[in-house]
Amino acid sequence: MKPEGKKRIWAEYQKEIPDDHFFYVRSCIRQTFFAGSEQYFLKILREDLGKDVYEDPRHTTCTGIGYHGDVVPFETIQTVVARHFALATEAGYRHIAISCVTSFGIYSEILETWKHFPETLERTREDLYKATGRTFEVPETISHTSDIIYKFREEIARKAKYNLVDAATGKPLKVVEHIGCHYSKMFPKYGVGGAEFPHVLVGMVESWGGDIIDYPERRHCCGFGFRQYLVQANRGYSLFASRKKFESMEPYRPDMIIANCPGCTMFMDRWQYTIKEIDGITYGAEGHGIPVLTYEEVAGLVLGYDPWELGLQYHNVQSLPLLRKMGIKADPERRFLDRDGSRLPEPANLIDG
Amino acid sequence: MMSATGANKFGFAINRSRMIDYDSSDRKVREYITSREPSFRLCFACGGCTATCTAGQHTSFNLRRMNTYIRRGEIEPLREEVTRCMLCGKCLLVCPRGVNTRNVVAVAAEAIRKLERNEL
Amino acid sequence: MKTVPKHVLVAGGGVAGMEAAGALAEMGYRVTLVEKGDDPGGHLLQWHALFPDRRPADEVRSYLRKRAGHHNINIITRTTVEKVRHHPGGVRVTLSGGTEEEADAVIVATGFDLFDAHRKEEYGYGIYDNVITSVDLEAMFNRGRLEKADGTVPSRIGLIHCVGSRDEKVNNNHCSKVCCVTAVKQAIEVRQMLPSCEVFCFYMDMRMYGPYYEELYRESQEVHNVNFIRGKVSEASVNINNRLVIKVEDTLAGRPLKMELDIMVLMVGMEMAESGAKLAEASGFRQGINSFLESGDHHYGNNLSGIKGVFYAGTCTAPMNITDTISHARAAVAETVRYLKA
Amino acid sequence: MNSDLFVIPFNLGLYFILIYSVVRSVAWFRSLSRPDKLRLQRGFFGKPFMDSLREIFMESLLHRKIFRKNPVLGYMHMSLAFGWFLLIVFGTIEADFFGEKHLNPPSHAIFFRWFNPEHGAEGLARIYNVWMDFLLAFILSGLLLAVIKRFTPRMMGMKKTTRHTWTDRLALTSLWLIFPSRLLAESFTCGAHGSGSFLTGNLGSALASFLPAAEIAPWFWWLYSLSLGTFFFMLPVSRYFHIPVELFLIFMRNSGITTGDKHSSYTEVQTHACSSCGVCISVCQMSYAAGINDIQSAYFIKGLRNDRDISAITANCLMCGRCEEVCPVGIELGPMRLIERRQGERADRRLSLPERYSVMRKRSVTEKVPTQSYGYLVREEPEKAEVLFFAGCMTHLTPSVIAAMKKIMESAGVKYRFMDEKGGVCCGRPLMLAGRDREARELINHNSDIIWKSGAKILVTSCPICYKIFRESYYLEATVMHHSEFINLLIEEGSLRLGYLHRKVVYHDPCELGRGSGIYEEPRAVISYVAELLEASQERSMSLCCGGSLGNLTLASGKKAMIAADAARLLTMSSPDELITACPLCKKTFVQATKTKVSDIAELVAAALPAPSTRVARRRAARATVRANDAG
Repeated sequence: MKPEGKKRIWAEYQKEIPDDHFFYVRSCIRQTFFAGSEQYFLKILREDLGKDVYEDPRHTTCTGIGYHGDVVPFETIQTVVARHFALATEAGYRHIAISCVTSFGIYSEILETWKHFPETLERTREDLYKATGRTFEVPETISHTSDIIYKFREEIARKAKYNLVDAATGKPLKVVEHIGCHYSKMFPKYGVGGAEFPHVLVGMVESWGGDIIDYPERRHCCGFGFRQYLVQANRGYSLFASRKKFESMEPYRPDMIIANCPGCTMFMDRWQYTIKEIDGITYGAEGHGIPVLTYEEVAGLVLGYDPWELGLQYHNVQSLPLLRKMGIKADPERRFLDRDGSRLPEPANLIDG
Repeated sequence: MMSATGANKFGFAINRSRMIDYDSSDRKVREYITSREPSFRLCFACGGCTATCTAGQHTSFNLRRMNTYIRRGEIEPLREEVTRCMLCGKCLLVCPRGVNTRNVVAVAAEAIRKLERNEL
Repeated sequence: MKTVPKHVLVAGGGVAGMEAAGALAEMGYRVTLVEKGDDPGGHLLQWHALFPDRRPADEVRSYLRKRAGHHNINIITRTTVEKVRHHPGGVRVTLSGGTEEEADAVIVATGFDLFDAHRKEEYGYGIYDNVITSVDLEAMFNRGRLEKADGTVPSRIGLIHCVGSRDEKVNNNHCSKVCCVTAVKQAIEVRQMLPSCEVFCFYMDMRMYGPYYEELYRESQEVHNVNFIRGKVSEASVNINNRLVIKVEDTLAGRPLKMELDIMVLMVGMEMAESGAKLAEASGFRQGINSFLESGDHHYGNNLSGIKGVFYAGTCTAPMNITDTISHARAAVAETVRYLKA
Repeated sequence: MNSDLFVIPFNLGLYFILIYSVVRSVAWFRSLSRPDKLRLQRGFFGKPFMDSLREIFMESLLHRKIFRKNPVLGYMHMSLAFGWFLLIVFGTIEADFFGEKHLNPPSHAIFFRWFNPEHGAEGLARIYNVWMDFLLAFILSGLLLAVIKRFTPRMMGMKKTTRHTWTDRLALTSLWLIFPSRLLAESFTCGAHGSGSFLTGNLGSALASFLPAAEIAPWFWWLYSLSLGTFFFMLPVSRYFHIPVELFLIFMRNSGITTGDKHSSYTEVQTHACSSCGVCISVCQMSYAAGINDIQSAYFIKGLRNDRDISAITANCLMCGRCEEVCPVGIELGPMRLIERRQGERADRRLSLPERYSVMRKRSVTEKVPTQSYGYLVREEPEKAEVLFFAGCMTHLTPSVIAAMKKIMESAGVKYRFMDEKGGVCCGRPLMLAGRDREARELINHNSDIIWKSGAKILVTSCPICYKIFRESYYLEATVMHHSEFINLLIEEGSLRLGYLHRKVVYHDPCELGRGSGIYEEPRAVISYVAELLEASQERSMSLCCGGSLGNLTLASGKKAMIAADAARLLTMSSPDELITACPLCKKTFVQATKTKVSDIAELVAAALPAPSTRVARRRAARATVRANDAG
């Protein structure tokens, strides 16, 4: 491997990520399954980095799952997204920060469509106005929230309480990055580092002291694929895709997987349990599973936030061995205790180290 | 393979890979055939044999595809494929590369037989 | 009465330029050969052996060197032709650095650039240690050592056809013509050098268009046991043993295929030379949809530029092999002489 | 005292070989199938016995067949076999007649001169001596030829001679020593005693003039006896075993036993009856046209006899049948090879017992051996037809032949149905040639079903390969005809009006039609009816194979082309306008091999049909008449 080769590519795919004043759009999956991630994204940006992030409670789903599931037509989704833009316009924001990779892909697709087919933009303006009476400005930039963390990765590194290193040996952790397909595979220029060698997560991991693993199935889809997953009979296909990735990364003995897509995070986490049930295989060192973390969670850990506040206990694959390795003191007894000491619901089927 | 409980619990099983993994495939059959019928190498997959094939008018037998399976070490589909040929030899007359197609099938069947008997 | 010989400027000192200059000089014309590199010879300088007969490239090189060494030829190196312009007295040529030359006629032989393999990011050229181009492989043949980056002997090599050719994703829809036969030639050479090394060619179509090319293809299968898999490689990565892993569809089996390789050779195609493109833009030459220079008529006026006194020779008009390039250069000379005598 | 120690080797050898022959014969007889046993028993007391005796005399002693093929070679074999036979017969008579007693042990006759050194000085004995010397000289002349043949086979008109094993060589050496040692032994004895006739006497006195003949003589008698004894001992393990076995074979064959389709004591007898004479090698096109010299029948039989792995030899044969045609012993080489192909891999037979056991064990676990299976074929309900036309797979690659047959049958007003018009099912013969009888049977059943259901009286095929299996392995009510026979029938019936083509043509007998099925005359009759038929250099039973044969599984296309080119060259030596064949495969093969136009017999006949306009008009008129009659 020649690192300078990758650097050359990364230099070619540098996108404009604004410095401040973001209009935040949440992810259906991330806010449901990894609620701590979105909460801590806002917290890190606002409190640690002192940025202005605006959220509008009237913001809705982008309908991406319906769109990719062939139930929502393109015209409809353009109008829904245009409504988000209208909310941003009304609030005076020109930079969109998107939590979901599916949404990010849809925003990219729509902006590209409007650029190449201006008549679709006009049609959308008309549709939105007819439906809601709103008007909008096309935003100046769209960023995936991982882009924003990427941009401030060095600042975060400077404030770091923990690094992605084995606290006992000082050796870097071996980290697998997984980029959601819709982040840059459709429009490479929208992603940091392009589609083949995306830099967005690699940059974070390296800044925070970890080592990235480039394994053969790095580019492979996690298997979510909407229609594959939504139809129960097709889930074997979805599962197969994840297993292919696990088998390919397994020889490297990774300490964790970091993903920027909420769907991928959920799938690669949950499927480890499903594969354990069906195949009887548990991946990772000593059969503890490979923890799958969002970049917000990783940033939160680096900044020294409480893992249970970040919500790591609500992953199928538990992170205790990883936390121990990083030297983070986390009391396993407190995992499912609320702040007031009351008992939180404990999920079944955990892969627990 | 999946366990029954898995299938019952989730209502689906993990798909089998369709991918040819060249590094884990069994190329003994290919070596056996190439050593006994060297003209086998010459096939450039024009499909002439398949177009004229007597058996191919009645079933999915496809010598062109069979050759590809042999080269890639895909034994499972070959097992079925090889039994369907009638050895009529029409393919011999159309092959533009002079592959002894009829013997390829005969030797392939022999190779599979030996493979089954652990003699390959 | 002795007349002053007419002056022809040849832009580009590759195969076409050298042949054209030589032919003109032999007929008594005064020739200026402008070459952008340190020495004339063009891409041929990088070849070890030529297809289809695997003769040493040096044989053709020395022929051309002799040809361009004629006393009527003045060679200017490290110089490019920036612009040509016809005027009633002849053709005014602007060279790099701003000097101007007067010529009675100009032959444009700016040739081609090799496709930059970095542009096919998914193949990891410049990133993975053992991804090389056909030119790199030729250099290995020249050195007489074929080895992996770590100095070990490869046991499996894959040659990937159509890298940068027939690929809309890099804006090249054209076929570079010579890569298929080059791959077959190199596959044979690898097999001869390392008999225990498996060789695979990954092709979309085998375009064996020239004389004895098809025979070479057959020989590669029959004698050298080179393997051919029909399908375009989609991506490459490395595994834990630092072996390349490629993915391709075996289109004849109708199934995806994964294979480990020790060395992956990218058969880089031909593109319009950047210097030629600049010259075209400055001088008003038409470029075709494949970016190569578009001649007056591609059936019977294949050397005509559309500008009086300016003619095209060789691969600046389209990908060609050496044989065709030399013929094309001779045809350009014939057109030039006809023009000068008229 | 009439015995000396040197007779012991001879006696041991003689009794060994006699006992061995009896035991082996009994074993063979016992392992025959019941019907074959009955055949042999019946044969022994009937006409077959006399036929066999005649054949043994003509072939085993006189070697008439070899004589016909090559007089010098014939003389060589005859002088050795017949000469030795006569020497034994007359030696025995001599011993009984002139000896002291009248019933002697064989050794007495063989070594008569030793026991009677003075014999033959005058009278009848003197004349008899001349006769005995003549016989010895006769044998020695043959031996001389054999020595010459051994070292320069070409002189004997043999292109190749067979290779020998060490047992063969030892047997050969002892055989070659027998007669020279007898000559010298008798000569020295005669020289010492002043007896002997023109050969032994003269040579004896010449030798005695400068050598101590009486002392030397016993050495040569020892050598003579040792040679005989060694020869007898080596006989069962050498190629010369064929001499006694051939006698047994002749009896079996004349009793009506045939090779059949599996190994039996008859195939074993045939295996041992082969004299490795090499005639099969000389006629093999694979040898002289394609330079392949290790697969011929002699090697095949030798491999069988020595239990070698001959799978490559077995597969690499055109199955043209030329060798069988010329085999002086009459071994059924084609069926023998087919049996061997059916056996499949013979590897097991050469394994040691423990190895064999381990293979069996492995096999019993995974006996999931794929065999051809045609369960995908759908049963058809054919239309009824008087005449059923089956073009055959190969004929579909020569559409001009199909077109010609259609034209001919329409012209003759034949009501036929085209069984495989849309591509039928293979006849099964190619599978059978590959040794896959069980699978072939599946196809035979499928096609038979259609043929029976069609109710056809005549089944016409354009392919000799199909023709042979239709006739031999299908059980059909319909008469099977090759199209050449059928056209001949149409001509004879007068239902086919044909013009005469002013063309000179030569006819190639396809192997499966000619030698394979004995159809020689009908095609010739048809051709002669429409064109001038020239003679080919090798015709009828000795016709050449085109090289494209399906009988050979492994022959490379380049070698096939060499055979085809050679055959085409020989066939077109008389510069015919056209080369006519009756097999689509031969046609396809020859087209690539010669510049001469190659046509099928059907195409030739179709060309001789009158112009279409008049024919159609005539048929229309005829049909109109029929309709009118029906209406009336």
